[in-house]
Amino acid sequence: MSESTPLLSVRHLSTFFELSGNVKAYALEDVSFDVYPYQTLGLVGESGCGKSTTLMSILRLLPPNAHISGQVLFKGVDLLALSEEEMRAYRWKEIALIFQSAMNALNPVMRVDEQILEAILLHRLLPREQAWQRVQELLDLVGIAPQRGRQYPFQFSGGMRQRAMIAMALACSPSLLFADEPTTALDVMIQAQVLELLKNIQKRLGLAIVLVTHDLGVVAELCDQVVVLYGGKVAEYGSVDAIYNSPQHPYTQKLLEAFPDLHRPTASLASIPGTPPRLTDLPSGCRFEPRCFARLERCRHEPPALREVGEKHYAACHLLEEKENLLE
Amino acid sequence: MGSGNYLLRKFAFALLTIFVVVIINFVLFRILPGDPVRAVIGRNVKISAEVQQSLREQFGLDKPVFPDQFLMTIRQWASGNLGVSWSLRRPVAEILISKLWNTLLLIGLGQILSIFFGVLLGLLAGWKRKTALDAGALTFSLIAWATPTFWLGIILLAAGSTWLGLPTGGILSPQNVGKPLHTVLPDLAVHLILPTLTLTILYLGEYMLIMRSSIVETLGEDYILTAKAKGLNQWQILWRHALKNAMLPIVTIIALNLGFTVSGAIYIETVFSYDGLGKLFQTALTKQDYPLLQGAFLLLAVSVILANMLADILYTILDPRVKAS
Amino acid sequence: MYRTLLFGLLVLVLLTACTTSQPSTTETAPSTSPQAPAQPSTSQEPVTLRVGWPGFPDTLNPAYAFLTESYTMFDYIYSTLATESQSGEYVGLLAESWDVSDDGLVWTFKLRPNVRWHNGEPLTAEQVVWNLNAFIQNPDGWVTNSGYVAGFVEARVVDETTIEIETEYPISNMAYRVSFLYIVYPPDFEGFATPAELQNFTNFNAIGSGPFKLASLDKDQRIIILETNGDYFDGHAKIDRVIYQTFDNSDAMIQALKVGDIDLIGEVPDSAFAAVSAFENVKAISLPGRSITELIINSAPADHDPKPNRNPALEDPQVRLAIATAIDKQDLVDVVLQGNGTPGVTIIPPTLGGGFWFNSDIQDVKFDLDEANRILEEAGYVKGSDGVRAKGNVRLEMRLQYASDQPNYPRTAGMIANWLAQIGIKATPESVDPDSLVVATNPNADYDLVIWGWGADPDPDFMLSVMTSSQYVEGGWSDSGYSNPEYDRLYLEQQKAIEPEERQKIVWKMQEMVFNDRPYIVLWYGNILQAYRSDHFTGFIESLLGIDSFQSLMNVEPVR
Amino acid sequence: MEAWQQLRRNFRELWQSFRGNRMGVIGLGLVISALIVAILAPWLTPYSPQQVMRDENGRGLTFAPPAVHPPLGTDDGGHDVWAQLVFGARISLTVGFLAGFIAMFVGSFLGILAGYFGGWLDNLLMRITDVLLVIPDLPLMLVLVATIRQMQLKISPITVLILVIGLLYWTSTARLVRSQVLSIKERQFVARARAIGAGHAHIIRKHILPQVMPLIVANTVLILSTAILIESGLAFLGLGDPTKPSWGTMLNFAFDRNAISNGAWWFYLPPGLAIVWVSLGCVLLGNVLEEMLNPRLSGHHLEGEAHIIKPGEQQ
Repeated sequence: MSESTPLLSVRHLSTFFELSGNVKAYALEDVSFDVYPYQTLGLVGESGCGKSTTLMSILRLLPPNAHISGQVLFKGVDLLALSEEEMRAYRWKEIALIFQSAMNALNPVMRVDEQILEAILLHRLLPREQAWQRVQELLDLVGIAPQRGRQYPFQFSGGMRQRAMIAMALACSPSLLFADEPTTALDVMIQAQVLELLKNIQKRLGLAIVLVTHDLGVVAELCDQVVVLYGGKVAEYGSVDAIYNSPQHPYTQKLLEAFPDLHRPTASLASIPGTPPRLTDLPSGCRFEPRCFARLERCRHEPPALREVGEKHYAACHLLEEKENLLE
Repeated sequence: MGSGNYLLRKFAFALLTIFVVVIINFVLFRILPGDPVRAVIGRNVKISAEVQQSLREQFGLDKPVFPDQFLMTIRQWASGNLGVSWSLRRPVAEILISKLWNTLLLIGLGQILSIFFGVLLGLLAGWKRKTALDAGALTFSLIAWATPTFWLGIILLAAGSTWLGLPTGGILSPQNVGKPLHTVLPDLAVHLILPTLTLTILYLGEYMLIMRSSIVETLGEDYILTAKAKGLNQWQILWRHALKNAMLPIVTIIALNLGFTVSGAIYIETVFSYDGLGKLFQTALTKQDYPLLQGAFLLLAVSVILANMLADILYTILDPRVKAS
Repeated sequence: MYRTLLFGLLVLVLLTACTTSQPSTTETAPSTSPQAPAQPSTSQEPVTLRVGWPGFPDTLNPAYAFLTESYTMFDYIYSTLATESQSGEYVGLLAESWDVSDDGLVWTFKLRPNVRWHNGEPLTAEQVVWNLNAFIQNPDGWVTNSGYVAGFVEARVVDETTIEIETEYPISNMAYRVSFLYIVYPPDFEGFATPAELQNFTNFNAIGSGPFKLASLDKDQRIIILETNGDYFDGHAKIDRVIYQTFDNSDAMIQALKVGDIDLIGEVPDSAFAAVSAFENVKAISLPGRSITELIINSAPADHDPKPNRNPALEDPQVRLAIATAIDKQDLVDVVLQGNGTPGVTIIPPTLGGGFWFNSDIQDVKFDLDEANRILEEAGYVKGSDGVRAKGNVRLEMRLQYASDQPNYPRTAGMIANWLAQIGIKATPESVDPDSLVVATNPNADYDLVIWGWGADPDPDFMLSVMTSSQYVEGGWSDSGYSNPEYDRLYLEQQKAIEPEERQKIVWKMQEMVFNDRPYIVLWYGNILQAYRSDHFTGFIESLLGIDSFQSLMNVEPVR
Repeated sequence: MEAWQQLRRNFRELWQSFRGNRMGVIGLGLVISALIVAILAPWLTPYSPQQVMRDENGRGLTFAPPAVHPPLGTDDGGHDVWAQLVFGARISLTVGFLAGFIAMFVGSFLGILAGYFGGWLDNLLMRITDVLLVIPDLPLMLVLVATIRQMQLKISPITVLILVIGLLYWTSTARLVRSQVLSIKERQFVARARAIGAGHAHIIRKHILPQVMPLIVANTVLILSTAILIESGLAFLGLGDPTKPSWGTMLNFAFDRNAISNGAWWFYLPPGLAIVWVSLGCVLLGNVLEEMLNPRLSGHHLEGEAHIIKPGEQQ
């Protein structure tokens, strides 16, 4: 597979949840992006904007009240067209997942090495003997002394747990790794170590990563491409340089303003006044309109379309159209 | 190290509780009015003053209640001497031991069956939440919970003996009593059907409810999502990841339920005239046989306390988290 | 994995526990081998009569036995000098005949020759005398026998088949007295130093000389196996074995009879008698018995120590009359006994001596609530606003206690309380265990009304003694505290009246006194309710001894 | 004041969502109907529970089937079973409710004290509940009731039952209330109230109590069902008042007086059904209330798969 063909192409991905009382929550709407081999894509946005839902929709791990539509082309196969049985073969073997809180994501009453082993054996990649060998290598790779694999998750520190989680994610040598806020629950020092580890691993193993975070510092450090989500829709999408150097969407601009110092990414997003929209009660126009400092009259009624604003740089805002019109 | 401390604490607690039971037992039976000697003798007999005095000395009633009688009683209990039953005129300890196994058989069978089916049903109900199966199991459990043990026993007894020709009580048919056990196992089994069924129905509901909420909670955990993301199918997830985690609270509940189990034994053995400790307790109660009542209470309470301690120890073996902390 | 292992282990432990507990609990009498058939001629399965009963003997030692189950067994296993026959008179058993000297102080018993113990040894006159003298000399040890040897001075051997009993004063009911003196095998009873040791001996390997011998007794399974004594001096039973099995629950026992697991129930509850009567192949028998049930009114003398604690209105004869008038005895019999009994009148049941002792002249008061109300009104008890009558500051409010061990007393108490409420007496029923009731009635005299009962002896002496003031001491038989010097005098007189007609007159007079003073209101005479499988056995003798008396069982034969 | 108004508002909201819950409404219906029967007992039957029914000859009519004596026949004592049942409701419910309320008061009181003040009081209380939790409750109660009755304190058997049940079943309430109080205590408004110098009594009355009240109500309903079941059990074992028969006492008579051998189903079925009726009502009600106050997880990860909308599929 050459670098120019995307490993994963998400097209028009929409997801809504059916809630009680016939209420629908529109969590994702018309999300599209590409992930290329050896590259890292960052999914950023505030809590509840649909970052995790995107990952879960791709892996089809959402509960039965979720309704997913669109296309998810992985190595040319539409994952949404597979049966559940076929889908299981893709999970972990092709696409692995790292959770935000490894404390809860690891089974508390199973030894760590056994949890890693389980994934290898499940997908019948290696016979048992060699699988054990591989577990040791993986632990070693993430910097855990292999004999500590005999322990239980609660005997690990937070950082170690996340490392163990990473080792587990690498167990089947997936070509794509989803990392859902892998460092949020850790303290700053450990965060840096874990990110370093992820970076190294990507270099050594050459996998593609989709990194979900609300931490723009992490994005700047790790990512090649960035998707900015707001209210379940793509606000802006482009290379990390393009986004950081010329953010086009007012939301992206505000987001970046909230992080004046990329190396101290601890400030709160609350510096943007207002709160994200409720998914059950979305504005009919632009979803950012109620909080936007530069809103126009049409923003209130008319949802803006995603438009190309540079090379492989897209944003969805009526202002851009106005600007274009002005230029013309 | 940590687990040693934990066990020590549990042991100390069990001792404390037993001590409380001993005190309750002693105080309750000492505040009873009336002369125990007269009560021994009953309505039917004349007895001389000397004999009464010697009985009084035999019971230690001529000494002050505290500390003499108390210490004497504790010494006796500790050495397994629980006194002599008034109504049966035999050592209480001997009577209790002779009934213990029958009760263990009944309770053991009932517990095993109800845990097995309760856990299984709870697992299915929790897994298939909000389906007809779940609603059915839930309704059954609530009704079972709300039904008095003895009444269910009476109904099953009346129905079973009328329509199925099952025995109405006892452990063996008259012609089989006294024969070696291995020759009468089928008869024993037939006699066990109704009481065991009653016990099972009652406990099953409780275990099912607990297992159901435990499994629902477990299946909501992130590591289940991890397992799903790993590509495990539902059965693999249930068996390898959910079951053990969900079963852990059940161990504690089984232990805490033992007291409830003892209550069940008293009712069921009474209804089915099953010759065990529960029936003995009820007989001692109606005959106001205080030494027997006291001994039975002591035995039941201490067994439950020790069983609780054992469950705690078992828990440390099953749950790695407790062992280390 | 260890989970399943654990459960597996538990089952295993339970099962092995059950098997191991089995053999250690059976005690087998050493003298007989249980397999050996009683009659050498029978080669097939021994003929076994299975009896279900609700209790179990607490002992087989006659020195210290209170439960009726013990006495049932005594009658099978031991012999006495004389015994009561089905028709109510006394006949010889170990004794062929007996005589009293002219002064009434020396009784001579002629013993049967060739009587043997169950172990084959001959039963001698010395052994009988040893028994009698043991009872006389050690009343603290032989507690239950002591009442029957009161007034005995000494027993003596005259010759190999003749013994004498010397008494302090003439005794009118000697045959009755000796019918309760079970003759035990002396070697088993000689070694006891203290009364307590003797009383604690349960003799569960009893050797006797009765028509049945003890083959085994299992006190955990509560099963007794008796075998016919082939060497019995008065012929032997036509069945080989009798098995007594205890049922904790009467419904289970009735079901066992219904399906034929047992052949006889010695005590059918009154509430189930109608149901049992309807069973196929079952014959249910309801015969007048010797039990009485009474309402005791606290009649302890005012100077009794401790001072009686009771409603003072109970001392008023008119209140007692009103209470008696407000009790519908027929209704109690109909409802509580489901018809299986007779309304009670006097303390002597009509069955004693075939009706000879029962004072049939006494007319019971008629149930009439209006009349009862009128009596109270006349006596000055006025109904208050709450419906309870009072005279001055004495309110007609009282306790109505009953023994907790009889399933029909709660119903009785409920009905009586209901009637009393209608005549302005508030009676609060309360269940009290028998032991506490003993203490409350005698010596404490701390009660108002008590429902209780007696099983009367065949001779009127015992029931009459219950009303004497000398029995109202701690440990005595009296519970009412009735005290009447004239009655006491008559009691002693009837004991010495050797001439039956003369004694009858006194006994009738005494019944009348008790009836009029009402320390007891006798509620009913209960029937003996029994049932057997008529398709299995025949030949039961229906008498007030019960169809399970040893005489009856000796007559029973299987239905071919 | 504010907190109490909030509480009233909470109750109103609770009622709104409660009305939509089928299980809860059924439970409430069962309980209320039983209460109505108990209150209206004298108007529901022409007989008193002590009255003996008679046949045309004036003889007591015992074990009469419903066909002979409608609607529910007679018992061993010739009483009308229906009359016993409706008057028995009074006794059973009185014992259940009073015992339940005692348990509630004791439990809430001790739970609030322990949670609020903490320290040795909390420790002591928790040890007591620990101990009570492992001592088997029925044997303890039987022994207690038997002993108390034997002391002849002139307390009616029913009062003894109420006291013993009530004073042994407060532990779960105490634990629940305590943990709730512990979490409330940490909240800001309590700290604020304390900072401005409010007394303990004031804080408990104005801030803590309204917050734990809904929990106490839900728990009490559950305790009620336990109390009614326990009462029936103790009465069945012969510790009730035979002259004021509760449902348990009726079953005691039925069992002791051979209703089974007599085939008198009309005697032993109705009281048991009545007990199930009420205790099931309380359990349904209590569970629903608890669920509403303390919503559990709404779903889990194995409930099924997400629905994939195929291209062209209408949604």
